[in-house]
Amino acid sequence: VSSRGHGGGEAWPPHTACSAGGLEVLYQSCDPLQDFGLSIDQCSKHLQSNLNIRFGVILKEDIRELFLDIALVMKGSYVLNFSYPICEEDLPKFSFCGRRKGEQLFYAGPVANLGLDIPEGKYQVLLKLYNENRATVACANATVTCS
Amino acid sequence: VSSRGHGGGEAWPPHTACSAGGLEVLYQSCDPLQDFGLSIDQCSKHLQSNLNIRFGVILKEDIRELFLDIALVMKGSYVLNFSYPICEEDLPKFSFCGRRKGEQLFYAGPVANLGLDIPEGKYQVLLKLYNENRATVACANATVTCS
Amino acid sequence: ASCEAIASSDRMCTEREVNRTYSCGHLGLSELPDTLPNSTEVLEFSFNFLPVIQNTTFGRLLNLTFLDLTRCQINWIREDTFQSHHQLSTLVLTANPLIFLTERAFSGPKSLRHLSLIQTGITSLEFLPVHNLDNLESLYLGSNRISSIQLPRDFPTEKLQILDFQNNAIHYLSRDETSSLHQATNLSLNLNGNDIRGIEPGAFRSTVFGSLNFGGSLDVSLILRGLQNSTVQSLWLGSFVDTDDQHLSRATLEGLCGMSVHSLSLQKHHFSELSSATFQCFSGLQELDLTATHLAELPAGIETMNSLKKLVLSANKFEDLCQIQAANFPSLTHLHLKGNMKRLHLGVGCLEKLENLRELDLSHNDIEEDCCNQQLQNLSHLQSLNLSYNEPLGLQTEAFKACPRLELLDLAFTHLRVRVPESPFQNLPFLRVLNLSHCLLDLSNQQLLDGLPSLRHLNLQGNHFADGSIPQANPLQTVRTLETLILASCALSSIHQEAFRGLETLSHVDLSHNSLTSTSIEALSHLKGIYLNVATNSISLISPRVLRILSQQSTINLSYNPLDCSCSNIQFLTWCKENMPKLEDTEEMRCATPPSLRGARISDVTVSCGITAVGLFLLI
Amino acid sequence: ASCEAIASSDRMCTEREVNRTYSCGHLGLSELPDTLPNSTEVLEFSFNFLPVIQNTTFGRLLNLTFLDLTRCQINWIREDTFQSHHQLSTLVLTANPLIFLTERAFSGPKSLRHLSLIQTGITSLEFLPVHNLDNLESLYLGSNRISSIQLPRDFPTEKLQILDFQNNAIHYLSRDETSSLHQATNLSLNLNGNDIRGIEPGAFRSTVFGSLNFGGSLDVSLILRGLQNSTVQSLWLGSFVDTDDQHLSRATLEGLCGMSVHSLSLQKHHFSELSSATFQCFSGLQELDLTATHLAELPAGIETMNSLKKLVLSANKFEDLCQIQAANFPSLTHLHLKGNMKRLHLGVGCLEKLENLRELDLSHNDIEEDCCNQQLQNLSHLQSLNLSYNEPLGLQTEAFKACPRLELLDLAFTHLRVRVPESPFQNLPFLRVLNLSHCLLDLSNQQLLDGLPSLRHLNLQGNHFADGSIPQANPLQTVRTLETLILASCALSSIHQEAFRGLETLSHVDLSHNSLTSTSIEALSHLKGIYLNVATNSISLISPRVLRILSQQSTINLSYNPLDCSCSNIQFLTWCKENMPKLEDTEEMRCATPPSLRGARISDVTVSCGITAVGLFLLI
Ligand SMILES: [Cu+2]
Repeated sequence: VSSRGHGGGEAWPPHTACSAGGLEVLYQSCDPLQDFGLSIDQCSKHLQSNLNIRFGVILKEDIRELFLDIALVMKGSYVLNFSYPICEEDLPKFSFCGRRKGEQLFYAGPVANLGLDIPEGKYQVLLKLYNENRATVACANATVTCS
Repeated sequence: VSSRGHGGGEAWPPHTACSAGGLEVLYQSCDPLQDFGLSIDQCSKHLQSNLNIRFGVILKEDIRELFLDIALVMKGSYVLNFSYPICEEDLPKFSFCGRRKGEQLFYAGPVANLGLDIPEGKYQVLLKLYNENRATVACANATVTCS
Repeated sequence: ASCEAIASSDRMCTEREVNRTYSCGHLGLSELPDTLPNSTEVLEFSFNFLPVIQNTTFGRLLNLTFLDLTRCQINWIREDTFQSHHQLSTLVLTANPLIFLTERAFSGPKSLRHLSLIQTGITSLEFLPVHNLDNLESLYLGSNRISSIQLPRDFPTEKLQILDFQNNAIHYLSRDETSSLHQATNLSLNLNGNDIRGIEPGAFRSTVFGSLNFGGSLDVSLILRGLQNSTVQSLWLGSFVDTDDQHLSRATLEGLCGMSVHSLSLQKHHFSELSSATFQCFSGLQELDLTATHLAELPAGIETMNSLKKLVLSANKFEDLCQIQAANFPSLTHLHLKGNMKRLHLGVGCLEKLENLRELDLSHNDIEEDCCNQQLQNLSHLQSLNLSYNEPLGLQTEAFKACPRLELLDLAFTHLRVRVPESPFQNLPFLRVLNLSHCLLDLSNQQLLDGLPSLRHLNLQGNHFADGSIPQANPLQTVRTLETLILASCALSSIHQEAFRGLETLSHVDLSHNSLTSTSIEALSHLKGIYLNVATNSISLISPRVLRILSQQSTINLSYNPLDCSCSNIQFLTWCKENMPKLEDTEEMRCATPPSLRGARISDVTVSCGITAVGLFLLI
Repeated sequence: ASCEAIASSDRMCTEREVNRTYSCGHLGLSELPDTLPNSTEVLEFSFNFLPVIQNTTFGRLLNLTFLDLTRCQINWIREDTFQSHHQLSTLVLTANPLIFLTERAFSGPKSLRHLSLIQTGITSLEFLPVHNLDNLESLYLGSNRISSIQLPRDFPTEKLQILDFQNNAIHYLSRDETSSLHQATNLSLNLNGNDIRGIEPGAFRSTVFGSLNFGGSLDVSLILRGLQNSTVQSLWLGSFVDTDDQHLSRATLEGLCGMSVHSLSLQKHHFSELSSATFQCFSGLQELDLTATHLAELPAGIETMNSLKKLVLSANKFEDLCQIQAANFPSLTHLHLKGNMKRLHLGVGCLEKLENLRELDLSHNDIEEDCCNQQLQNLSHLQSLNLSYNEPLGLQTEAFKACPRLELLDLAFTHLRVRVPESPFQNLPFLRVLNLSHCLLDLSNQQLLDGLPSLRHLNLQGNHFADGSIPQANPLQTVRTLETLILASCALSSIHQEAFRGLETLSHVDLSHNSLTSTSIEALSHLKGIYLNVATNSISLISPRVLRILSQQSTINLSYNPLDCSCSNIQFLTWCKENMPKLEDTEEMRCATPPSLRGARISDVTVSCGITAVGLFLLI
């Protein structure tokens, strides 16, 4: 449904995940089929170790297993690639692990985080959530501006 | 939504509410905007006093108060008119009383009933559920055949 | 009010109030119709199709105060959607499958006061944005999958008056969760249909509620223990046909001693081992509702309810009114006992201790006896008496003399057997409202309504006059103070021109569902500016004389009459066209003759009776 | 498999298996495309728009066995919808807003075995029809608003194997409710995400479960008490990051004594007052999962787990492997300890009591030491060892001599420091699988893979050969039994023609993500019928000689290569057209040259190099 009326070529609109404390995070879904919702609480360039997010999406795929790949790009080149397992067969970290294709997923709660100060600058972050078959669950291009 | 693709003039399809034990109850929604679902358990011409039904509908209106009018027609003339209050301000009989316009309502449970044997024959029953403003919540033409 | 339709790609919104209020429900719209004026303030746009709403969706309706978007398939609300709607005060989003709400989803309105998020798939209150809800007064969250009432951090509760969690999955209330509610004063919290299984001790300590609804919860004693040290204006602990009820005992209700409750309902529960001790903790109550609690009698000697003001004992199974042991409740001002499951006998003087009683409702009780002075002994302050929907009552002269201060008397659908030639209602100097609808009265009795010097409102619906006619001499002539007169469904075929002569203050006359022709309207020739309902009669032609009488009234309902649309009636038809705003239910003002125009709406007919007298034409 | 597109009003279903399996998801379809063949058996039709389904909707697909209608906006399923689908075995209705299901909604199929009604708005199991579900094996009811697991009277449970209530509002389990499950033998019951607050004593007496999942429930001891006298193959009582965990003590776990459990998971809880007594009721267990239970050590002297076969201790915070007190578990065959939160020191002989150990997983543990004979002392029966994702390991000659029966060795992403010229893997006569991907190995060492006479599967992904080239003499020549060889991402630019000469049994070769041109493929000329992946290389022109080699293989992936689409490559292009079924990922086989065809799919290019040699044309 979310894709209804969204003709192929059109991009999803950019959203603000957070904007405060010298930190602005904008994102845009790069999944051609759907948009998703994200907001980050306690937005600040001094990232707290206890970071809470809100995240809402329709699952296009089962998520018996779910992984998050993060790539940090600065001035056009990859600075950091990071892969984080969220749901694994033998370690389903979150209560939503095991949800099925079609279900609505809303998560509000903590995310693992290093608790660091973000250096000033503008970063591109590519995020991709995918399942055990490497099928995309959500995908985002984010711009992080720290001033 | 339920009315989408349902062009004005078309009638809703007839449904079977129950068919067993010498009793058949067919019904058809007479609300131009929507259909509804109904089934009667323990279908029998010897109506038990403990009759259970299942009923599903989208509420077009608030039901702070809800009334059921039943008219029994035989050979074209009214035999019986009966009005039964379901939700009243000072006596909300059912747990769904107070639900709001737009909500989905599914009820499975007992209905007040006289516990009688239905005489053989074919009856037309007109049922109308309406709220405190006499706005129709559901409406049905039913045919009861007892053999 | 008239209803003008405005078209939009062949789907029509309905105008409820010019330039202000529009209904566009159930039209399958996927955008705002161009024909809706920019000035629209109240918009009902439910049951349409708007998967994404954004600033362009309602952008031009800058004056919106009320927006109902029930079941519009809304998945996404973009953050700028209501950016320009500074006046928006009520937003209804019921039954939309919302995927996510951004922090700024409700930014824009200067004072958003009422928000409905019923059945939007919410699983956690963290779904709610916090931004720009500082003025929120009502928040409806029913029929979601919420399991904790804990509001998000910083959620503004200062102005919150209604918080409705009906029909969610809340089963436990902890102190942490309830602490966010302490700032709201006099909150109405609705937890109906949540089957509460546990409350942390102290969760409601020192909290003041306007109302608390725990309807359908299985364990009344658990709720009461959980409410220790709280103050609740109105506490609803009832059960339903489709939920389990509980056997209430003295122990179950002990928790009431540790809290302050003004009004309590225990609808549909059972009492076990009922005795005066059951009510030991009821002394603080002002109002008690024991509807359908399977009571056959109340114990005598209850000493804790000396100050109870209102008692509701409806839908129980008393046999005799004395079984309510009225002496237990000497301060009662309101007693409601209706819909008793057995035929109720009124007895003699069963209520005589209720000297302060103002309102008594004994309707729907199958009462069949000679009434009412013996039964209502000592109720000298009674102002309102409802005996409607009972079996035949026999009435003597001055049948209500015991209650000289009666202002309202309702006898609707109760067959009255007036056993004397004089009026049974005589000497009720303060009676203002008398409902005698469907009482099978003999209306030829000229004295029927004697002695009612203050009567304003008289309902005689469903009673029949002899020969279907109101003669010049009739019982109405004696009630000269009447303002509202209902004579609907009285099988009338004519009214004498002088029948209402003495009634100078009438402002509302309902003559609908009779067989009257237009000449009967002449009986109203002395009245001006009234509301007149003559729907469903036999009015066909309307003479210039009658038209003059209609012209001087304020609102007229002429629907469902066999109106003539030939040139014989041209003056009336022309008048209609010019007086649409004054006419009610014009949709159903239709032509019966000539055959070519049968069924056509008066509003669709074009008048054209020149010298050539060709007739009238239907204009589609 | 190839992917042919079939068109339907400009929306395309994807053919997965000719005439049998089709995917039509996310196409906004409101009816079945005409192009779907009547023979379709498996239909994925999710994320479309079908508010009402009835017998005409899928009527002509009489052979349907699997139908996925996830999120199709289905409100109504008419009673004759599946009347002609006798073969239908799986029906997925996830995320449809069903208003009502008639008693006969699922009639038709002779054996409907799997039914998903996840997130369909169900509030009560009475919503389920009973008719024609006698063969039901799996019933998925997750993410609804169900508060009681009581199935409707007469609901057939004889064949039920999976009953999934994930993420509902079930908080209490009574004997009445569970009694309907007694007929199902070996049921898997999933109550994950239901926060169970109460279980009636005896509710599960004498019930045998295949698996029971109470994940996210707050009170482990309550669950265990509720399960008295039951038999459970696999019991999952874990917690999550986003749900509260519990402090487990000896008392909490006492309930285990009264039931029979084969396998238990307590993921993410805490232990308080951990001692050998904590485990007093664990004697019946065969498998125990203590993943992420914040353990720094296990107590010594646990006597109740003598017969435990499998122990999972992943994601804890041991410092030293000896802290797991392996002597407590003398019968262990499987030990998994991966993702330790601290750097794990392997110690010396910490596992020496585990003589029966078959499988050991120590991956993701930050291990950094010289390995492995001392550490793995006495594990002479070990068959599977996982040391992947650790820090640099130093390896001596015959580094795994302590485990002579190893069949699988995984060292992926662990930097290996081979300290001797001989092979550290020598003398592993049973080793079948060796994963050395991303180990930063020196592949010029000819002896690296000596002494592995049974090796079938070798992964060298991400390791680099000197000069980006595999010479004729290379360590692969010694492993002549290889079937699968992964050389992806090895920065290869060439392979000597004779590099794989001795490898006659290869059946799967992955050379993707290198910089190879087509000539390197000549190294495979002696192989037939293999799967060959050369995706993401630098292959442009393919000579007739190489084409002959490709022709003799069974599946080839050539995607993401800069293919030349000029007439120089005409033979290859023609071959492609004729061999589509053999080619993998043809969507991404695109032209790089000539510039006019850059980016075009090979499958869209039309070959036309006659005498006039005009070139190739893009066919849309
Ligand atoms: Cu829809």
